[in-house]
Amino acid sequence: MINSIILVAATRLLTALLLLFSIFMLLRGHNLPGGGFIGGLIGATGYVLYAIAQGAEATRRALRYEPQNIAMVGLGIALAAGVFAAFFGDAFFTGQWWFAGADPSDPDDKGLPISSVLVFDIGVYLVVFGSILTLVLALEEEV
Amino acid sequence: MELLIAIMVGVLVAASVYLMLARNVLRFLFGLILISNAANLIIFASGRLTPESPPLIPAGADAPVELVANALPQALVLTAIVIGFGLFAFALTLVYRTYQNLGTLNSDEMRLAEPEETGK
Amino acid sequence: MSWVLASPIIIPFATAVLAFLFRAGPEGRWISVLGSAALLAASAILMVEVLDQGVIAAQMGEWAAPFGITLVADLLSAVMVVITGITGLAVSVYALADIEDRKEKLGYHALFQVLLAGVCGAFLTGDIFNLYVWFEVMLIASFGLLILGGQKIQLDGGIKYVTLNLVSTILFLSGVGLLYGMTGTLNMADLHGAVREVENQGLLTVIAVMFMIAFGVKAAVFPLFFWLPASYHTPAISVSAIFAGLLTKVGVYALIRTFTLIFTTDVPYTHTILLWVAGFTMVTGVLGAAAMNDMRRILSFHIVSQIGYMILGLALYTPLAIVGAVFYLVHHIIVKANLFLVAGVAQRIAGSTDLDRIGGLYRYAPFLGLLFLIPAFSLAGFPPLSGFWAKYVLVKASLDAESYIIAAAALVVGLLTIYSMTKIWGYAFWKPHPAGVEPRLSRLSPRDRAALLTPIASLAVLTCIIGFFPEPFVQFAERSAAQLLDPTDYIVAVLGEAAVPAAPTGLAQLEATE
Amino acid sequence: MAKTGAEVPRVYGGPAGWISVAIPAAIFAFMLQFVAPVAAGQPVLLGLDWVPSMDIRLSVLIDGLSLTFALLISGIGMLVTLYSTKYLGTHPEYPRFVLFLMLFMVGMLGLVLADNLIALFVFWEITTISSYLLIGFSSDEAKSRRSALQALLVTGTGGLALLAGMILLGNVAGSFELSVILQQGDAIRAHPLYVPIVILFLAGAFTKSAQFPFHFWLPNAMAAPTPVSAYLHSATMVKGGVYLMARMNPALGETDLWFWALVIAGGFTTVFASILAVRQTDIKQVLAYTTLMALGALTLFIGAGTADAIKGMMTFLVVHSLYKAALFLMIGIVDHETGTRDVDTLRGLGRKMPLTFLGGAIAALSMAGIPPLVGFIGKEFLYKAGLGLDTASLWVTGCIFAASALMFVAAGISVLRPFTGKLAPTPQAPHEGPWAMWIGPLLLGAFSLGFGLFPDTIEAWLVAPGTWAVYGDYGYSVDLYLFREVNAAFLLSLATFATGAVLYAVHRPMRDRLGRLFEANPIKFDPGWDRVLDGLKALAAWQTNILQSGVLQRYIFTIFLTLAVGIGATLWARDVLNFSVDWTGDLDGLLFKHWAVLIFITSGAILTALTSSRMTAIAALGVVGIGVALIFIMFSAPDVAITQLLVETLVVVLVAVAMLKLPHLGLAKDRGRRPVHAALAGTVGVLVTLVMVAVLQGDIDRRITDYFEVASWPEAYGRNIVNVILVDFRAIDTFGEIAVVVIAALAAYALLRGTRYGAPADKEEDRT
Repeated sequence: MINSIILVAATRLLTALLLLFSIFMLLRGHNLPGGGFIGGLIGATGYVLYAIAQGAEATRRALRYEPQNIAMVGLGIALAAGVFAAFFGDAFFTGQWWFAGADPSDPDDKGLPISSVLVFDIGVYLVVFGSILTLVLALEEEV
Repeated sequence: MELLIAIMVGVLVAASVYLMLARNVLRFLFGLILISNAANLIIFASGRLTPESPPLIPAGADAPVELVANALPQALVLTAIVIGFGLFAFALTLVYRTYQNLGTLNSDEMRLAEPEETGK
Repeated sequence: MSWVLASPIIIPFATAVLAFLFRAGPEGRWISVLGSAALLAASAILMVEVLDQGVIAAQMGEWAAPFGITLVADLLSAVMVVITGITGLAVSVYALADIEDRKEKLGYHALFQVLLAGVCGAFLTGDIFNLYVWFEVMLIASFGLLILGGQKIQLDGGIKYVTLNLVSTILFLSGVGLLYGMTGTLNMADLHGAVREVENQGLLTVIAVMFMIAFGVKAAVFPLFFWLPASYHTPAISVSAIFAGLLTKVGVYALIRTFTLIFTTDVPYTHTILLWVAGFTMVTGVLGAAAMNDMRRILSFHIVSQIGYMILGLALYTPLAIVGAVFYLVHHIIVKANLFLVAGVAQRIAGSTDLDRIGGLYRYAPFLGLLFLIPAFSLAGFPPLSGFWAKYVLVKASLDAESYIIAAAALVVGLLTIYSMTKIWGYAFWKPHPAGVEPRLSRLSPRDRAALLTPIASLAVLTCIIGFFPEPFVQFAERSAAQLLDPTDYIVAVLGEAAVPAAPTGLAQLEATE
Repeated sequence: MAKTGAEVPRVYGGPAGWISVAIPAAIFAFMLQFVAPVAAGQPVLLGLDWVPSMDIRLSVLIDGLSLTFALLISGIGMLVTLYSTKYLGTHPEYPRFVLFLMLFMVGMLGLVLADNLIALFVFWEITTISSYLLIGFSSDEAKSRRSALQALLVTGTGGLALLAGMILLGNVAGSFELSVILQQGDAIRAHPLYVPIVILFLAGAFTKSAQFPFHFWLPNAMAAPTPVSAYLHSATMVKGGVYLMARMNPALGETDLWFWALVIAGGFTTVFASILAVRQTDIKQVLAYTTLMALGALTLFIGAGTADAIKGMMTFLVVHSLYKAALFLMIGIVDHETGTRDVDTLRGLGRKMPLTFLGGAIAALSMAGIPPLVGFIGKEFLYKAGLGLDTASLWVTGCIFAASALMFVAAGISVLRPFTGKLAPTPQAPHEGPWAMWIGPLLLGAFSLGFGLFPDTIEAWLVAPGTWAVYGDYGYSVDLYLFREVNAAFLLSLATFATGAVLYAVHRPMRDRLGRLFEANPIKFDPGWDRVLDGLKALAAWQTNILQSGVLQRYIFTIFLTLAVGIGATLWARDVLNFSVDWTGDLDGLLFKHWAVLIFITSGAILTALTSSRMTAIAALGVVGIGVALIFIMFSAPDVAITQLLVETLVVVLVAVAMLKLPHLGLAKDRGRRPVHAALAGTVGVLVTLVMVAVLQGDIDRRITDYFEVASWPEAYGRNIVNVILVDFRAIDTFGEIAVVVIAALAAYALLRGTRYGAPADKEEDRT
């Protein structure tokens, strides 16, 4: 769209930064403001900027997967995170947790928590990310 | 503050109803944005307002130390905002497409599904 | 227990994801059919459990009620889920021959399955905000299905459908917010007790009226039904059929659920309003049908009219009347979806659904004629088909309650329904085709014929079974009505023994006021 | 119909034909076994549960009345189906015809045998549906379709009234079983619901049996093939109403209401119909109207209600079924073999069609009431009963006299004229029909003659048990005879013959004069029917144009109006607003930033509503959105605030992008309606505020949030309670929410990709 090498390079960088920031927001969400939805929105913003700078076609190439597939896979991941509890005899959407490297004697040391809840939030992230891009790219190709 | 919010919600609702009653469907969409905000504020205010204490649990504590804001309505509002966004995005696309295909935004002129002469 | 309750929601979502990812090839549509079959199986298991154990409930995420979200199934929920499974499977099979590749690639099957998921979720949830969420899931999926294909008429119908439903959605959401603001809870079983402790009972009635209007739009009652006749005739037949069968019934279900479980604190006021609404809905809907001249539009208006009967059952609020409402709900979903499916076949072989432009179906497609007559006469309430029993119970309930005017209205509307059905029969079937076309079923390829007629025939057989052997269904409806009128079982299943309200239940209260 | 039959069928309708004959024959044979016990005064009661939880059973009551009907239905049914194998056997839709006819027969048998009112109604409606399908058999012809619909709607209306009446009666009697109800006549007659019950029952019976003023559908129903007319419209279906009245007589009869309603309607119908009969030129129509006459007479005598009257009614019932079915079949043969039924065309067929003539002649003599045929007996006993009445004797006797004299004429018109005299040319060369067709009239004629000569048989088997059942008294002695003495009734018979003979002699000028008379009559029922139907359609179109106007603006207006009225009325009716608001407490601690945000949002909302500039509107919307986000921040909802800001930005961007292609707002068209809109909008706004203020008066029960606060970290391992609610406590909400987002994206994508500018796309770009 805009034939400026500097701008192209700048948007690439900006997109990468926004993606990183979005993942940061996603991961911290359980304890501080943030989470899958906010993260997904920020991540999508990165690609929206990319699309404005480089066009929809290039963005689709950069994404590699169709955004609506990403969204649907996200939905599937979120669902799987809920169904996962079945293996442990729990109800739908019961959180399953592992605390990697946690000190069992200290209740406040949770080590590195890995949980189905996080997987669920990743699903949310992908859904939001994919859906926004589906919409924006389709609109951009329209105009 | 709750009562003032109630009055403000009333103004938002009145403005959006007024917009929704217009024949131009784009104005309906504007009304939709406003009324979604109003509904979110209704839920938010229904949980009662607490200034300056977000529902976070400080590190080292098992529960909030002092009174924090009602978290449940916040979660509901979040859900409602996102759902509202999804619905709005679709509605906007629909209005956009309809304009291109039917050539009008005036709902009076949208008479394809229900033609003038009904009945035999 | 948890998974029995959750699987009618999980299965269609999983199906939707898979069918979407495989949308490019023929796998997608078979995944959809298989998924629908699995949903039917899951719903059957659910039904067996509920019949066996009474009301069952489970806490999602293992968070105790009323804190987490409850899924709960009583007989009404269970039967609605089963009917969803049945119509879902029937329409999935029908769609094999009805939905073009183009629409499949745009995600028809995903939209359809998510619609089913939303419907099942709405039937199963025990949480009022969660009900809102499922309503939205259902709504957005229905938006997508409605405009899929993108003809101008669809866009026009879509605008009306979308705008009016969005208004109702916002109203519902605000109502939930206000109800939470008064009671501090969202769990519906918990709300049953909580609303009785509210000081300002009049305000509660106001909230009840808000819910009545919000659900009233969804259920398409007078004077809120406009979106339905404006849009239901525009999308693909499969979509019309599933809409006609299920969507408005979710609104009716929500009305029945909330106005038997929660808003029973001011029955003389709220249910009297419902009675008037029921009467006007029946009459205006059937007159609308009489004014139409297109099969699908006639059928659409009849949905409105029939909704009136179901509301009538709720409004009278006697055991027999609720039996009638439940019976009517079940019967009507099967019959109405089937009539749309028949209309689709008629359109395929005779070229239109406009009654002036088709004909000759009786002569050249007698089998289709039979398949039309069964649901049509059932809808019109002719014995011994399912619709007769539904109507009979409601008329008897009205007469028993000495509501003679509403009984007369129900009967006259029945007569006008006969008129509409015979209008379709006279024009589309008996009258010779105006263009001399010979609308034979053999115009369809054998594969299409099988895909289109199997679901129709199966649903027709079901209609006949309910009609000829109504006793088990009546008994079922009686048990279901008993559960609805005395929600003790429901509350115990959700909240445990301790939560049983000391206050009189809805029915006892009604008897006390008399 | 004649055309298809003229192809000289060799096949008797294939298997469908034989099945159609075998079934009624078997039923007839089966029913015969009950003759002996019923004649001995012992009704048979059999039972089968159907819907026991609603007291609906498939129970069977076989007494004199139902047995008589059952034998007529199956016996005549057998002859008619045999006849149809020839008449319609080669018709391509013959198997359907047989199906409908069998359905009808089942319905009719069920109707007369059912002991349960609701079961009776079920069968009643089956006869209605099947007759609809049979009358419309020649579906190509608009006239057939119209007649079928007319018959359906008229009898259907009555049917629905009947259903209401049955439910009420069941409630009054405490049971739906006829055998129970019939025992409770006195209690029923004393009940306050007696009058509505009678009216509803009679509505059902009168429409079914085509009593004036519901008579008009029956002659039109002659659009059906002749076997259908012979069966449905002479011997069976139309007598369903008569059956119902007779059946209910012990429970509902013996009151002034019952007496006068039946006597007046029956008497009027019988005279009116017989006058109409002699003015017809189509012999089938002549017979149709004489059927009406008979139905009127039967109603008249049920109403009269004395034992003699019931006896006369039962006798005439059998008599009429025998001769009328024979005559219909006869005219069917004539039509089939000559191609016409016109009374002025047909002459001298007797020599060409001797057997048909013989069958027809016996039937006609019976109809004319000439001894020694059973018709004479029927007429005699009607006269006797009429003369013996205490009240309305003159009216009843007079009606019967007039009708009988005209029957005499009708008999002459329908048999004497076409079969005697010189052979006249007809569309097809006349010859005798096949045996399957003439056997019916001959057999029926034989019965007419046999019963006339040996009245004891019919008395013992049918009339006496039937009279007992209808009169409700098993002790009454029924005595039938051909001739015993010269009495008033006999003299009346002679006078009838004389009058009939005179009228027959002048019937053609009489017909013309009657024709002119009826032309001049302003009240016409058949066109009136059209007007009722047109009126209904006009009403429907009118209301639908108002309600479902197709104008979205009105729809939305109505919904908000309903909301305003609903909330406003309830606030008022339930006196919700009597509390005092603590404004000072609310205003305490308000800072400048709070006021600023409130004013910000309020003015933004008002600006959006009033501006006619799109860009101003978008900017104002943005202001509102940011203002709301600020509220979330000020009141401790950071997650919500961030989301709100992001979403709001996205919304504004999307609107702005879409706006590039959308036209300006164009407010001018709404100008005239704006005050009304503003008033409604203001009302809704005020109501929402009031409700909200009322809700916020009380304190909130925070126990659920309290639980979340305590459980969030120890059990769900999260410090951000809102997020924990979203992904754990209420994860399923969030799951639904993201499903909405995905589907919204898919749906919007489908809209953008599935439709192309200006026209729907034919092919989707394949991106997969």
